[in-house]
Amino acid sequence: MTLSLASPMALEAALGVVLLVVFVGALLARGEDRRGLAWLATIGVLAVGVLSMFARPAGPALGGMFVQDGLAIFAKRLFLTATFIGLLAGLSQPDRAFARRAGEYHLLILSSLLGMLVLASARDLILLFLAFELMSIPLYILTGFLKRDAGAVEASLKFFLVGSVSSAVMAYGLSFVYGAARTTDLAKIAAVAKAGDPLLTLGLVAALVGIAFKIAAFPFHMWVPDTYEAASTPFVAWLSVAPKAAGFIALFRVYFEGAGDRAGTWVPIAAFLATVTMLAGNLMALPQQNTKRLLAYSGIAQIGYMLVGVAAASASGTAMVLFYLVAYVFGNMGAFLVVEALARAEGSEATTAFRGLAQRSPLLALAMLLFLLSLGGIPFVAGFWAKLYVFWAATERGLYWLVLLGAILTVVALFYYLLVAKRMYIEAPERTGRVPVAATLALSVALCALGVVVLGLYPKAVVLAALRVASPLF
Amino acid sequence: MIPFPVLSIITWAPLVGAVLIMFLARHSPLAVRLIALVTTSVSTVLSVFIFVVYDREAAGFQFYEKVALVPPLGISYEIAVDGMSLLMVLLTSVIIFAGVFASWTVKERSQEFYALLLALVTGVYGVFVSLDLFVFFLFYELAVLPMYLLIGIWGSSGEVRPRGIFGWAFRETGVGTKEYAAMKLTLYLLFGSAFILVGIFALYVSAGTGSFSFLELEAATFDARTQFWVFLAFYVGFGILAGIWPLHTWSPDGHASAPTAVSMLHAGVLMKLGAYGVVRVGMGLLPDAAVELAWLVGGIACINVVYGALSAMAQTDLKYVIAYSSVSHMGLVMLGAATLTEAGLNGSVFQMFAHGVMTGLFFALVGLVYEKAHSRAIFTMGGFGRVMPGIATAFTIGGLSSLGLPATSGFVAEILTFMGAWRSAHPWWLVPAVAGTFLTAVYVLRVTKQIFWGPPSPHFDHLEDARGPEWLALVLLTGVIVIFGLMPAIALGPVDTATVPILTRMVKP
Amino acid sequence: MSLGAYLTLAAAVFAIGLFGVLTRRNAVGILLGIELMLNAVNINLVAFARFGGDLGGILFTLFTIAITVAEVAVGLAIVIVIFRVRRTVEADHLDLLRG
Amino acid sequence: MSLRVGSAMVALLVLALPFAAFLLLALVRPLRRSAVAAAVTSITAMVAAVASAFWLSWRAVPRVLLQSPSTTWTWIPADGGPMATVGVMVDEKSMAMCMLVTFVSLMVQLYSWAYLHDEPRTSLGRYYAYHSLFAFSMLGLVLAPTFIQMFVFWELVGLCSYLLIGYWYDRPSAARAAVKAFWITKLGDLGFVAGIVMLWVAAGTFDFWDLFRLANAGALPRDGMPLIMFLIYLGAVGKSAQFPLHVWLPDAMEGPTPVSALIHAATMVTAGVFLVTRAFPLFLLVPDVLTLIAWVGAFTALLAASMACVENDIKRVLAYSTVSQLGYMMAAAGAQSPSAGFNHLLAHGVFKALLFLGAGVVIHIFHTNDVFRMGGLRTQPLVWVPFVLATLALAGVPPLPGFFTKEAILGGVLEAHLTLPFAMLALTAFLTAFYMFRVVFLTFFRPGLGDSHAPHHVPALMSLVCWTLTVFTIASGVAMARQVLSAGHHDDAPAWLPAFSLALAGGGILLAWLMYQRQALDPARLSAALAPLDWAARRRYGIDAVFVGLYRFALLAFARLVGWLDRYVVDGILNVLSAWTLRAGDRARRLQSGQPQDYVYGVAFGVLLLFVLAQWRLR
Repeated sequence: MTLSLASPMALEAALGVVLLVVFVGALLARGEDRRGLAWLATIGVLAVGVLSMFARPAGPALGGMFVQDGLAIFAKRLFLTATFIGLLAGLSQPDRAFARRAGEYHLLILSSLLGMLVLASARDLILLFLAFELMSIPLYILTGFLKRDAGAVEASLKFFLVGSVSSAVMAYGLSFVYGAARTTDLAKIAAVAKAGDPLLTLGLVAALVGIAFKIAAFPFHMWVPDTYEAASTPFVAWLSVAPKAAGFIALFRVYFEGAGDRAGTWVPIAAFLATVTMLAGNLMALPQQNTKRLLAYSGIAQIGYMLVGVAAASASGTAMVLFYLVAYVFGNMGAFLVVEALARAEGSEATTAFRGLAQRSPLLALAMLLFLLSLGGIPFVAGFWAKLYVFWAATERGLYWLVLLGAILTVVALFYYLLVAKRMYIEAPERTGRVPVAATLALSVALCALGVVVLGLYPKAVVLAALRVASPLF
Repeated sequence: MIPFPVLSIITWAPLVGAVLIMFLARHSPLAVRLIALVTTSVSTVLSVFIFVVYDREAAGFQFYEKVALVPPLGISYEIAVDGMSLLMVLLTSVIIFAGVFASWTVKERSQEFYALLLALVTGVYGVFVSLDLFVFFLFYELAVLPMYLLIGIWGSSGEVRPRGIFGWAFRETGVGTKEYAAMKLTLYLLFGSAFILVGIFALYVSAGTGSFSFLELEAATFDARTQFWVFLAFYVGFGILAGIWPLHTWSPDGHASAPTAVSMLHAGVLMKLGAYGVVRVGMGLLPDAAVELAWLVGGIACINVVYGALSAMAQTDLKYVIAYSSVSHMGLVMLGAATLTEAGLNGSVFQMFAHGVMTGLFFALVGLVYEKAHSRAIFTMGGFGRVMPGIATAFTIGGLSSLGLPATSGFVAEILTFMGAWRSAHPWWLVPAVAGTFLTAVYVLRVTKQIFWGPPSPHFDHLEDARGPEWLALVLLTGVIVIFGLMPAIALGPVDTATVPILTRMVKP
Repeated sequence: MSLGAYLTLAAAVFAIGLFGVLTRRNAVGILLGIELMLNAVNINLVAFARFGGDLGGILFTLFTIAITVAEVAVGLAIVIVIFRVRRTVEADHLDLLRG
Repeated sequence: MSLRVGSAMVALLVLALPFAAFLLLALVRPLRRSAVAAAVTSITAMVAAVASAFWLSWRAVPRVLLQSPSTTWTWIPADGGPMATVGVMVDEKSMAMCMLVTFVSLMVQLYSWAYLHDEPRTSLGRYYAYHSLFAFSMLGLVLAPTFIQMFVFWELVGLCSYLLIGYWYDRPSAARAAVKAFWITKLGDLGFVAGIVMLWVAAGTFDFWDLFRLANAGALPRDGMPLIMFLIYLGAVGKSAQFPLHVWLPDAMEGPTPVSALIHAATMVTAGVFLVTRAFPLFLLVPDVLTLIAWVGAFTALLAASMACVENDIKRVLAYSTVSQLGYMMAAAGAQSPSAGFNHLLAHGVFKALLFLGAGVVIHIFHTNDVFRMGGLRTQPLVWVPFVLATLALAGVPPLPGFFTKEAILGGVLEAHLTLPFAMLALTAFLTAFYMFRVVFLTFFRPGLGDSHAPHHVPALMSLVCWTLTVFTIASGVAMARQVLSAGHHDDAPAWLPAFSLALAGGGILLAWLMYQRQALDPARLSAALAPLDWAARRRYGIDAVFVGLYRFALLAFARLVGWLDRYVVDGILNVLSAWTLRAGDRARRLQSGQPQDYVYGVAFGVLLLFVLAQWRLR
């Protein structure tokens, strides 16, 4: 297989090369500080990312198992961007473990990323499941990467437990899907599904569990807060967006692609999941004192909003979820990275660490404010359009009650976002002097801020792109 | 007919000012104020200009501008003014222009203060001029949000003792502090905007014209059920901002805690924005529902009038008195609108203007008194008239306007509202409306007497009258009150051209 | 034996596995439960493949087995690490993170 | 009398002059701060106004019938024609009032210059500014061609009264009186405004002339009118201090004496009477309301007179007599002879102003209002003659104006077969003579404090003003006398009426003389004889107490209740909701127990949920 961009698997291949290089590097590398590998991986991902910008839809490969359509490319660009920002932010982590074991850390992330890329293109149950696991398993390890840290390993066990159980349920479900459809080709399955075979439906419902776990919809979300709190922040920032995006892509592939009007059958379940997820996420976030935990719950709520778009079960709905994912990548990662910056300076992840940040380093505070507003869905930053568009798609479905509920819960969400804003802007700083921020971290935060603002002022391009890639699904 | 996009300039000039302040005027308070002054005067001058050149014969929407933003979704930046919004734009200009002077003495972090204030103003202008419901909503949010920081940072905390059967709840929410007030105001208004958003979407979807343009939606007709629910949504959403009972409780706390200029702008203009929304969007787009639900709007408005006045009478904190008086007067505004008569609707719009200026003046004065006496407790004050005659005079004029004394703009608004009320389908509305003016007379004169008359209070010494820039604010506002009271025609002429079409759509055969 | 029988068997195994996961206190026991659940999937797939006359299922099974192994390996690794740090593998002692 | 109209432009000039003066004083600070300049500005304007007012009525021309005497401009525009108009209506009534108002204003402004000479110069500017504003407003009221304009100026004169009563605003009593006056009159005005609004809805116009035409054509809805006219009458009740809203007028004496003379005797308080006279064609449609007006008027007259008998404060005595005379005028209007009431209004305007200004002189001398601490001014005719003449006029002694006008009123009331009101008014006439001469004897002729400190210096300006008014009083009286004699007995009232009213006056004077000059009768004995009445009268029949009680224990208490409800219940519910939300969050996070297996339970539960949902919805 040549590495020409025309070939559908070009990106995967390229990433594979990066993976290989890092692997070899890891074998050869000596000494305590192996950050070189980190740089290598980061640049590699950047390169692949740049490459992805030139990727064009191409015909199916591996006998239709693998397809490089618009959706796939859109998703892959998203994954690569998120990963690049995550790695960039991770470069300057103070903990020596990251310096010494940079090789394995990045190998794991890269392989998980590879899983995502494949998942985005998978058009076959087997490949889908394979990619899904390829994406998931490294995450368990990465969560417990700091293996001396009691919290981290505990979190990784919880993550692993919930993850493997739900993927077991998923696989069980998939087996029924296969049984009912007599094939593993998603296109054929969709065709069968139109007939509405109960066994198939049952299987699909069971398979939903795995995805629901991945995107952390209530009640499959319980691993999220603990994992986010305990794992290293740059990794969490990445974890909080990339795998979730992948989960949604899988969702669209399995449940919507080719389903046509039949997609409507999923409205009740999606609406239900959206409702409970929004409720749970927003309510549980209210009493949080630890910023990462707060963001974890708020992230769950965000997923709820995306599910509102899913509940629309329409091309526009799908597109709006895609847009939401983009906005979410920048907003959420940005927020986590600011927390990281502050945690490095103050040694605290509590919301109180934000006291008077506006006076100490106004730009950092401004960035955080932007991210919070974006998450809260306030005009002129990305999140506003995201929420708006999913609500809009839902109204086209006639789900007014859901939209109203979501909009009202936004107010609840703003309560805790504004509490952080209050700490930054209204309360007086506990100590003076600006917060030191490592260059790479600063750069990644700036990238996120840029994304949030640009999308907020000019969402048109991305929206149109999303609509373009989503429409063929239906 | 005008070679340059005058409305856009009016709308965006303050925001430009905000940006300039953020970047150019670091650590130079004077520069901050000058930039603010210049940019707001640009808007003010231009809005006076358009008020003059607005073609009363042609009427309708003028100074039209349109730029497509997101064509596939039918969103476009479409702005214009008709007689109603014309007056509102003028009001905004007057208030912010005076507000800049009134808050001349803000000390800490004045750079951020003015930047946020100006951003807010752009939002307000935008709401009044935009014809595209979506852009309308954007500006609406922009007008609501900076409030949180403005109150949270520069506000002042009062003390409210958590008592009564719900005392525990007050203890948990931390009532009384400025943070509480800021959070309450922001969240309450955003809660309202949730309803507005849903309403707008419902209209968009059920109209099926694929456009958010007010003009196109106006052409569309909606079935009774849609109209009913959407109107209700708008009424709740905008009504919260307009301070309708019982959704008004954000306003006393918010206005009492906010810094002077913010109270001026919020009570003076933003509350009008709610009423304006109900009239323009609610009644303008959903005539049948407006007729159907007039009883509700008017009934609640009556409660507002009397209830607000009585609550104001019960207050001992000067700012709370003014805040509650706004609740009462907003009742009159809504009542006038609910009468669905020419007189009433004109009265309502005129009241928006009159009360805007009047309450702006009040908050400016309260700010001055507070700044000089460092107290808002009415019953510790007394005899201030001797040392601050200027403030006393302005306060009296404002008070007279609020109790609807002729030769002030308040009277014209009230008499029109009365006329509308008695002519409407519910003549009994006249009773609470008239009673409200008496109650207003009682609490306003009581407060005036307590603060400015009588022997000088022992609690205060070396007080002084208004100074320098503060005078400009007072003179400007009192002048507007009296001029529009003597010659209401200059405002009512254009307003009438805007309200009559709305009414004709409602009583269509 | 009919397809139904296989499916029933698989369901039973799956249920037993889930039961194990939920009830075992020892982390290793929980891992075994997971192993069972995944194997129930394999039974299903093979049965469907056999009766459907389609080799895709067999292929699927192979991958599933591989994945199962990987998962359990990772699981065990985590358990070992935990034992190093916390000197216990009792699930209900692992509640540092909560709320 | 022949109907004549004057030129609108001149009327506007009359209106404009004092307004210009007010604007100058209000806007030009230095002018306001220097007393002389302020006084000169205001007085010059008034002189010009007087001139043009008299010119106006001199050059008035007979009116072409069926043609409106009013000239109007749009004030509130509307789609189909103006909604409200303003302008001037110059007919007999308005011209007469113009002359009265401008003339008395001028007199009072001159008088004030001497009277308030010890005031701080800076605040005199304020005083004259208020005066000019008042003159403007009062003229606007009397010239009003529409109800709405009348209401506008109606409120403005109320404002001026409020400001001038509170001229010494740092006196608590003055502040209280000012606010009280405003509130009480406002109560009546509520009725007024509601009434004209209803009338507008019923008739579609505020314009008097149009309304009269509609009334004559019987085009006004019969059923609505009684309520409407009653509400409008309420405005008059407040302004003209009719029972039960008369309580503000005595307290209004807290203002400077010249102010009392101008506003609370001669002009503003008569606005109510003027209103009824002006709108009489409309009141004719509702005879019941007219009867009510007559009864209330007569009762007010008697009530006030009785309170005047026990009052020791000279200004308050005059205030009660004003209330009582206003009752007379109202009674006349109620008895369908408004012209009698109107003539009494004009005559009373002059001599009551004179009485107040005279009282001002004695207060200037004795620095007290208490009649029992005055006396012994017999030697100074310059001081007492004007006062006594005015008193005779008020008591109704020919050939002074009061005699004729009162007699006309009594005649009218009798003619309308309102027997009991007639009786009350007759008794009032008697009491009036009594309490006025009580004051006269106590103040001037009783040997007392006056003798001790020899000839009192009275500023020339003050005497001059008093004498001018005296001349006018006599002149008008003589004029009326000649008119009566020439016209023979002017109306068909019973022939015994003049003698009767003269007897009443004489009786009152005689009683006062016996009691306070000859000391033949001991006042204490009399009051003992009428103990309960005396007791009640001294306590103002508890009417003030009722108002205070309503204000304190009904209004303020209720307001406090509402305030409490708003803060602790309406807002409380909101806070409860938010508190509940916070608590719900706290509850919900307990789900996150931290036990790994609970998380798996979560998953299992979720699976179950999904399947149930699927079974339920996916069919």
